[in-house]
Amino acid sequence: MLALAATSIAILSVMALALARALRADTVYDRILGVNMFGTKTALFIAVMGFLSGRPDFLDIAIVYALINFIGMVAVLRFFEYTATDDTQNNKESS
Amino acid sequence: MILETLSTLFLVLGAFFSFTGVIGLFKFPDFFTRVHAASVTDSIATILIIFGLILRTDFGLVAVKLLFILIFMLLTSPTASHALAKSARHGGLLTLAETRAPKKEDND
Amino acid sequence: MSFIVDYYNYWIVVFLMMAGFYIVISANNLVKKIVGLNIFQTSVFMMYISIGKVSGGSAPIVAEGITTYSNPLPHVLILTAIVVGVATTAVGLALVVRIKRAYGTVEENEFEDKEDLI
Amino acid sequence: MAEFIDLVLLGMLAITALRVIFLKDLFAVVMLFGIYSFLSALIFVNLDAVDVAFTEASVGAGISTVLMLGTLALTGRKEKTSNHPALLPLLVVGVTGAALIYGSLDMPPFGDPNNPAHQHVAPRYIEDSPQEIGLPNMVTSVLASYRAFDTLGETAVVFAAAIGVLSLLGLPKRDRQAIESGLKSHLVLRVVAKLIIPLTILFALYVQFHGDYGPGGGFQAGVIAAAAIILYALVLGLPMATHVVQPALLKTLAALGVLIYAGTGVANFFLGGNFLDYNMLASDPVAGQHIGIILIELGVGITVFAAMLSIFYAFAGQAERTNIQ
Repeated sequence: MLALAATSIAILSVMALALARALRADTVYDRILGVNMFGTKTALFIAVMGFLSGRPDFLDIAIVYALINFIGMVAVLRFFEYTATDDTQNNKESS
Repeated sequence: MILETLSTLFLVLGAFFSFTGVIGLFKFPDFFTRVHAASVTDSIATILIIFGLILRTDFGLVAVKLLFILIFMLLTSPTASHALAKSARHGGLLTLAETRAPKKEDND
Repeated sequence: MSFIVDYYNYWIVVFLMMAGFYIVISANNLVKKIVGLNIFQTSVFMMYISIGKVSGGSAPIVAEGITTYSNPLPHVLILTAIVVGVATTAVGLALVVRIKRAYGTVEENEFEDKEDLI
Repeated sequence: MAEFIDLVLLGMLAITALRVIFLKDLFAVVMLFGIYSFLSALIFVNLDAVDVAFTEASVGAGISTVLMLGTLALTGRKEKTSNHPALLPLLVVGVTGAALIYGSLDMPPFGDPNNPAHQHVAPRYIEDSPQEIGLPNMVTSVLASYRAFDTLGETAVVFAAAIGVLSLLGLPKRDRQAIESGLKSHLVLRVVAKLIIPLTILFALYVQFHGDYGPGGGFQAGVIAAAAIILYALVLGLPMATHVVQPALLKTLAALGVLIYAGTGVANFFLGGNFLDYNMLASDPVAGQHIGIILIELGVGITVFAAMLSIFYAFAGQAERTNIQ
């Protein structure tokens, strides 16, 4: 139980760091990388959380997470191919 | 008892590798090394954590679902990283060595 | 401490709601307005689900050895609301696409000037 | 532990929302909105609303993000800086927020079992529905049986929204010529996507029919099945996808789903029951309820699948058309 709690806190902090990366990234690609990492870690977090709360039969949600994360990535890449002309510069974002 | 110890070991290792991955995301100098850090540790952390969880089940439906998640993530996560790196390369992003060659590094 | 735990969810809901509201009334770009509307909407979902939670309860799916369940009614309301929310978002985005085609812009202050053209 | 996770996740959610306000790059805004949806789904899991989390993860994070990206491809990704001052909106938001915070202090404390919300009909749903309906998942029982009328309305709204989008944007024509589009250069992606799509459709069927026992049901299954076809369209190009699932078929399916739902209700009239009261569908009321729920979940699944996919087709068709011109 302690190991599960420790793991969940560790994954939570990794998620927070990935989120920080996605929130303040220099290039769009870094942002996508952060978002992707956030997605995969979230799926793992749900799996661990299911065991932590003693009801591990909700793993379906983790599968959906992994799936939608992938589709989101593909959609983003497709968006890049589509708008390839105005995307050659690594745009620095001004907040 | 042995299973639980083994599972704890796996979970802790998995958490450790997740951490190294996210630190790499901040510390590595250019985008391609950052992709490397993120994707490699993502895979190993997924394998370790899912196996750690499987050892805590009674090897029934829950274990099968976990295996399904594992297969799914092992298929999609590296593919996504690969496609992203390729897309970045096509989009004209340079590695650190290439940016250094013409002028001094300006990446952070 | 217990005071914070008791009301923290509601405060975050209010914060999110105001963040969404602010985007809707201050942003010029219609796509961003729709994002703001979605943030507002999610805050309402969060509110309902927070109300439905019972401390120490579990997900409302019958399982052995569990006696306290959270309230299933808000879950039902929000589940359908999410799908309807996305459907209406799609209609909104479709309107944005049509506005772009009719006026050539999606910035609110720009197409107000062009109103007499159509 | 759950409270701590709740605290951290809600904090992350608030920071993400705050960041969305100040970003000018709409593409980044949409990405952050995807994170926002994922985070809120995670919070729903933590607050025991697994069915809601399921829906939010698939619908909110998946379909909305794809649709918003499609819109951005058509309208441009940079928000122009506005020059009028933001003081008045800030004032309005501040005053409203303060009033709401003041109002929230009168709310019953979070998670207290004695809250009024848990006293009204919830105890009946929790205690009686497993016997009356015979399903472990109370959310499905309430959704498809006790509040079936409500759900019929929601399904009709989804159907109407699809009609609205189609009348605004129109469905793409099915043509055999322009087969080569999509992510041409990404060979690995194409291979893996082909591997993933059948698994996804299988998973959608599992969600559809396992929704009575675990989290899931028609809404989620329809969206996941639509997501599989959307993935196909994204990777291999829209013409290929319209070749597999034809737009004309989708129109029929969207109407068919609502028809199945309402037809199940009307069938009860002829068997001597009330509208959407499934007790008469079999000799045993519990078995009747079970049949009725499976039928209407099927109707919901078909409508949601067809509606979501035709909405995506409409947006993708627009993008494709602008690309050719």
